[in-house]
Amino acid sequence: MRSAANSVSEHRDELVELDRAIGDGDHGENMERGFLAVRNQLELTVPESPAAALKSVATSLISSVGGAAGPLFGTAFLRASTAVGDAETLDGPTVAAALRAALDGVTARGKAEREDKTMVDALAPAAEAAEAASTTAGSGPSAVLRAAAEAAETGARTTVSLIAKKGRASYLGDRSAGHLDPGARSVVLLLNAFADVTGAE
Amino acid sequence: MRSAANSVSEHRDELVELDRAIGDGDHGENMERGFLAVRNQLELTVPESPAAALKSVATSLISSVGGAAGPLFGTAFLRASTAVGDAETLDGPTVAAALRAALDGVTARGKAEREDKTMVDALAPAAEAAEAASTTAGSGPSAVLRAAAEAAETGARTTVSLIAKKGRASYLGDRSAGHLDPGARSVVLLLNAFADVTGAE
Amino acid sequence: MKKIINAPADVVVDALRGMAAAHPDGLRVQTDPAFVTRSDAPVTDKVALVSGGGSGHEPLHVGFVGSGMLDAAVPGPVFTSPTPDAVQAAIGRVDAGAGTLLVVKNYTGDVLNFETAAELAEAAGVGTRTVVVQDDVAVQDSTNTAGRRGVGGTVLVEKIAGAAAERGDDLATCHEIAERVSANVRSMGMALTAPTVPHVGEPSFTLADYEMEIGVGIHAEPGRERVELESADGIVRRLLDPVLEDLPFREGDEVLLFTNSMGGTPATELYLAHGIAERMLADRGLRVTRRLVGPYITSLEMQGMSLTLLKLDDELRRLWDAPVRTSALTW
Amino acid sequence: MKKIINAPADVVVDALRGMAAAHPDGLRVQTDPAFVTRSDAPVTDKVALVSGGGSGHEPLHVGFVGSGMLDAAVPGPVFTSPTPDAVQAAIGRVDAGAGTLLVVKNYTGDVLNFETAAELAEAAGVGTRTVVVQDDVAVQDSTNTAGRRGVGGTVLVEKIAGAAAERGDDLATCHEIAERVSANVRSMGMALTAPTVPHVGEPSFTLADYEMEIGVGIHAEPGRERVELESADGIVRRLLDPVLEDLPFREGDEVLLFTNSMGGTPATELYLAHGIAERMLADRGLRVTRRLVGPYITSLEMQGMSLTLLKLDDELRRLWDAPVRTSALTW
Ligand SMILES: Nc1ncnc2c1ncn2[C@@H]1O[C@H](COP(=O)(O)OP(=O)(O)O)[C@@H](O)[C@H]1O
Ligand SMILES: Nc1ncnc2c1ncn2[C@@H]1O[C@H](COP(=O)(O)OP(=O)(O)O)[C@@H](O)[C@H]1O
Ligand SMILES: [Mg+2]
Ligand SMILES: [Mg+2]
Ligand SMILES: [Mg+2]
Ligand SMILES: [Mg+2]
Repeated sequence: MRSAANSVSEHRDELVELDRAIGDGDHGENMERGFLAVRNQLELTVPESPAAALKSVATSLISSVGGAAGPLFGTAFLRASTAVGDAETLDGPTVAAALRAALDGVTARGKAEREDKTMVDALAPAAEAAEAASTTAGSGPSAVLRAAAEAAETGARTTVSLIAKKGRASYLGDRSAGHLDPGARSVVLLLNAFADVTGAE
Repeated sequence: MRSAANSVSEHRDELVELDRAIGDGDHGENMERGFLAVRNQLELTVPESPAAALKSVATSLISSVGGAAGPLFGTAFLRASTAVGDAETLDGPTVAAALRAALDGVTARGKAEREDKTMVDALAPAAEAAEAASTTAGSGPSAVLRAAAEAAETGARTTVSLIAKKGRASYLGDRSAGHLDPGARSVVLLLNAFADVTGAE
Repeated sequence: MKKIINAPADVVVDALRGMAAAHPDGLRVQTDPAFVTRSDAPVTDKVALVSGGGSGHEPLHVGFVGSGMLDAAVPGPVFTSPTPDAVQAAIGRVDAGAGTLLVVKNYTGDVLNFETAAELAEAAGVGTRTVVVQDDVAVQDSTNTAGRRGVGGTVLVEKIAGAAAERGDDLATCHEIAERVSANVRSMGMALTAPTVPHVGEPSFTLADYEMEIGVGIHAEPGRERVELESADGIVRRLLDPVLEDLPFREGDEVLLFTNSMGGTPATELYLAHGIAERMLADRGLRVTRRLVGPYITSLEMQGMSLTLLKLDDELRRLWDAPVRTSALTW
Repeated sequence: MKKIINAPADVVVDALRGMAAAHPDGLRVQTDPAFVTRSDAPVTDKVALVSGGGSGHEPLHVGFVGSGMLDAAVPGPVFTSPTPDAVQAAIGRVDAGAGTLLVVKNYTGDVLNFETAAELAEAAGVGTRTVVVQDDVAVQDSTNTAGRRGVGGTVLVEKIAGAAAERGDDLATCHEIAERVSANVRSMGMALTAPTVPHVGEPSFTLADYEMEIGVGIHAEPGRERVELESADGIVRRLLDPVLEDLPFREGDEVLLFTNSMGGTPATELYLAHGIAERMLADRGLRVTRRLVGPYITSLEMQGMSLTLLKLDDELRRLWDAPVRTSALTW
C-alpha cells in the first residue's frame, strides 16, 4: 500500500495534467491526498487481515479524497474487502474475486459502462484478465495482479480515443477524445504498484 | 476653436498614451469630449464677442471634461474671457493679457508652480513670450500666439525631465521623470491651433 | 500564478479561519472536517438546510449560511466535492430533529459524496431529503453526459427553500419547494478568461484575446462553443436565448432574473449586462419582478457572467422576499 | 481588451440603466447628467450626503446610495471625476433644506470639480460642507505630491456620516463626524494585476508574472514599490505595517478592520488575508471589534487588495452599527 501511495505521489503532476485536459485538474491532488491518508492510517494501526487492510484503505479514501474519485475508489476497496472475506493471505482466485467485486461496486455507484471513458475502462479488463489468469494452474496472486495491471494498461490506453459519457469529461463532448482518462490511469498506477510489491514478496 | 477641437481629436491617442505613462490614461478622452462639447455649443449659438466665445468655451469645458483638466482649462478660458473684456477683436496685447489671466487662473485653482510638471510649465512661458512679443511694435495677435505656442512647446519639452509635484503623476515620484506631461502637451496643441487659425485669417 | 495565499494546500482552511474572524457573531467555523454553521444552530423544530461542494465558488455556499438560508455549508478542496464524513458531521451539528434537506449541485462527485453522507446520516437517525440542482442548459445532451450541471439556480434554491424552512415548513414541504424551484429555473454562463486553481498553478483553459467561451461551467468546464468576442448585446442574447427556449419561458410569465458574475467581472459590466437582459425580456413579454445582480456563484477569478431565470409563482415570490441574513445576502 | 460592454464611451450610462432596472424600488437613476439618488430623496429635515468621483470603483459610490448612507452619488466617466454641473444637479435633487455634506476623495480632479459644484450650490442657496478623504498612507511625501489619496476610508466615512445624518444630526455635526472618521482612518493597497480602462483598451500598467505593486491607488496609480510576489503573510504585513505606524495605532486601541478587494480578487483570498490581518493585529494588542470584508472600493477588474484601519470610539461604533440599506451594503 505504501508503494501505491508513493506511485500516486510520484505521478501527481501527470494525473493533474490529464485531469486538466478533460476535467478540472484536481485528480492528482485528490489521489495524492487520499493515499497519504491511507498511509498515515496504516501506520497508526496495523490491520489484522487483508480484508481489514482493504477496509481501512476504503475508509481513508472515502474520507479524504472527495470528488468523483473518492467515493468510487472507496467503494472499490470496500467491496474488495468484503470479497476477500476472512482469507488470511490472498491467493490468485481471491485477488480476481476482489477485483471483480471492486468493478461491480464502481459500476453500481457510478453507473458508467465500458467505453464511457472512465476508470471502468481500465478496471473491467483488469478484472477479466485477473479471472482468466487465476484459472490457469499455478498462478499466484502476483501473476494475477500482473495480468490485471497489463490489461488495465491496455484498457486505459483505449480511453484516449473515446468520447466521455460520464464524469466531468463528458461535458467536453467530442473534445474529450484524444486524451487519456485520469481515473483509468490511476487504476493502472495502483495495479502496477500492487503487482510490483506482491511480486517482490 | 473648431481647429482646436480637431487638433485635440487628432491627438487623442497621443494624449491618452502620455497620460497612461504617468497618469490614468484618460486625458485624451477627456479633452476630446470637452472640445466636442465646445464645438457643439458654438454651432448652437454663435457668440457675439471674443469674450462671449471664450466664456462659452469655459462653460462647455467645465461641464464636460471632468478630471483635473476640466476645471483648470475651464478656469483658464473663463479668466481669459474676463481679461478680454469688451474688445471686439483681439490685438496682440489683449491676447497676451488673456494668456496671463489664464495662467493666473490655473495657478490659483491648481496651486502648481513652474517645474511641478503640469500644464503650468507650458502656459507660464507662453504667457511670458506673448507679453514680450506683444510689446514689439507691429506684433499682431497671430505673431503673439505663434510666440506663445513656440514658448509653450519649449516649456512642455522641459517637463520630460521633471519630477511631478502636482496632479496624479506626482504619485509616481522619481518614476514620473522621462515622460512628457499630457496637460502641457494639450496647452501646446491648443496654442498651435489658435496660432494657425489666427495666422490664416 | 498570482494569488494572495500562503501554501496552496491550505487555502480553504486559511480562508475559513478568516471567515470565522470576520463573522464572529453569525457563524461558527470548524476546520477538521471543514464546515460552517449558523451560530444559533440547531434551531429548534426547524428543518435544517445543508449544502456544500468544492471551494472556489464563493460566496456559494459558505456565504449563504445564516437565518433564512443555509444552516450549514461544507466546503471541499478547491473545485473538489467534500467527503461524506464532513457532510455528515455538518448534518449532525445542525439537525434539530426535524430533518435535513441536502442541496446538491449535479456533479458526479457531489452527488456520490452527498449520497453516502445521507446514508450515514440516516443510519444515525437523521431524516434527510436531497434536491439535486441541474439548471445549466449549456449541457445539451444530458443522456450522454453526467447530466446538467447545477449552477446559478442553486443560489435561488437555497434562498427559497431556506425561507420555507425558516417559516416552519416540514421536511417534505421544504423538499417539494426546493424541487419546484429546481424544476423552474434555468441558467447559462460564459467566460472571457480562465481561473487558476491554486494547487494546479496554471489557468484551467486558454482563450485567445479575441475569444470567449459560451456555456462555460463554474469549474471552467468547457461550454457549448468557443466564439469570437461580441458586444454585450450579443453576449446576453447568446445566454438568454437557450435559457428561454428550454423551460420554455412564455410571454406573460413572471420571472426572477439573476445576473451573476463569475468572479472577475466588475460591477459596471454586470449591471450593464443586466440592463440588456431586462430589456430583452421585456421585449418578449416576460415580466421581471425580482432580480439579483452580483457575484454569487463564481469560479475563482474567472471573468465572465451567467444568467439565471426562475419562473415565479406567488409562493416562490413570497419566500424570495422573506428576510435573509447571511454574510453574502441580506435583506 | 475583454469586457462585457457595447461602446466604450457608453459604459457608464449603460451600467446606470442596468442599475436602475435592478433596483426599481430603492434607486432613482438619471443619465444626463448622470447621478443616482435614493428614491425617497429629499428626506425631510435630513442633512443630505452626496459623493461621487470617476466610475470604475463600484460599488463606490453608486452602490452606497440608500437609507443610512448616501442620498446621491455622481459617477464620472471611468476614472475621471464628474463635472460640477452634474454634482450640483444631484445636490439640488436631494437637499432637503438642512444642507448637504459632500464626501470627496482627495484627487486634484475631484477636489476641483466638487469645489466648483459647492460654489454653484451655495449660490443657489444650499448650505454645503465638504470632507476630503485622504487616507492612503502609500503616498509618503504628501507635500511634494497632490497629497494623500482618498481610498478605503471613503467607504467608512460615507457609512458613518450617513448614519449621523439619518439619525438627524445637523450639517455641522455630520461634518465634524465625517472629519473625525477621516482623521482616524488609514489605508494601503496592493495589486497583482492591472485594470483596463474601457476607452483606453490596454492595461494601465504592466507587472511581470512574479511581481506585485505595493501601495497602489484605486486608479492603478503606481505605489511605493514594485517587488517580487510574496506569501499572503508577507503581503498583509507590507500593508499593515505602514498603516499602523502612521496614525499611529497603539496597543489597546479599538479598531474596525476593512479588508477590501480591488475587484478581481476572489472571496477566498480576501478572507484568507483578512484572517492574517486579524491575527497580526491581535499580536500587537489591538482590539478588532468591527470588520468589513469584500469588494467595496475597486479598480475595475484589478486583482489585489487593500487594508483600512479605523480607530473607533463609542459614537463611531454606534454609527457603524446603525442600520443601512443600500444595494451594496445592508444591515
Ligand atoms: N460515473 C463514473 N463512473 C466511473 N468513473 C467515473 C465516473 N465519473 C468520473 N469517473 C472517474 O473519475 C475521474 C475523475 O476524478 P476526479 O478528478 O478526482 O474527480 P472530479 O471529476 O470530481 O474532479 C475520471 O477520470 C473518471 O475516471
Ligand atoms: N494642480 C495642478 N495644476 C495644474 N495642472 C495640473 C494640476 N494637476 C494636474 N494638472 C494637469 O492635468 C493633467 C491631467 O489631466 P487629466 O488626465 O485630464 O485629469 P486626471 O489627472 O484627473 O485624470 C496633467 O497632465 C497636468 O498637466
Ligand atoms: Mg477532477
Ligand atoms: Mg488623467
Ligand atoms: Mg473536482
Ligand atoms: Mg482621471
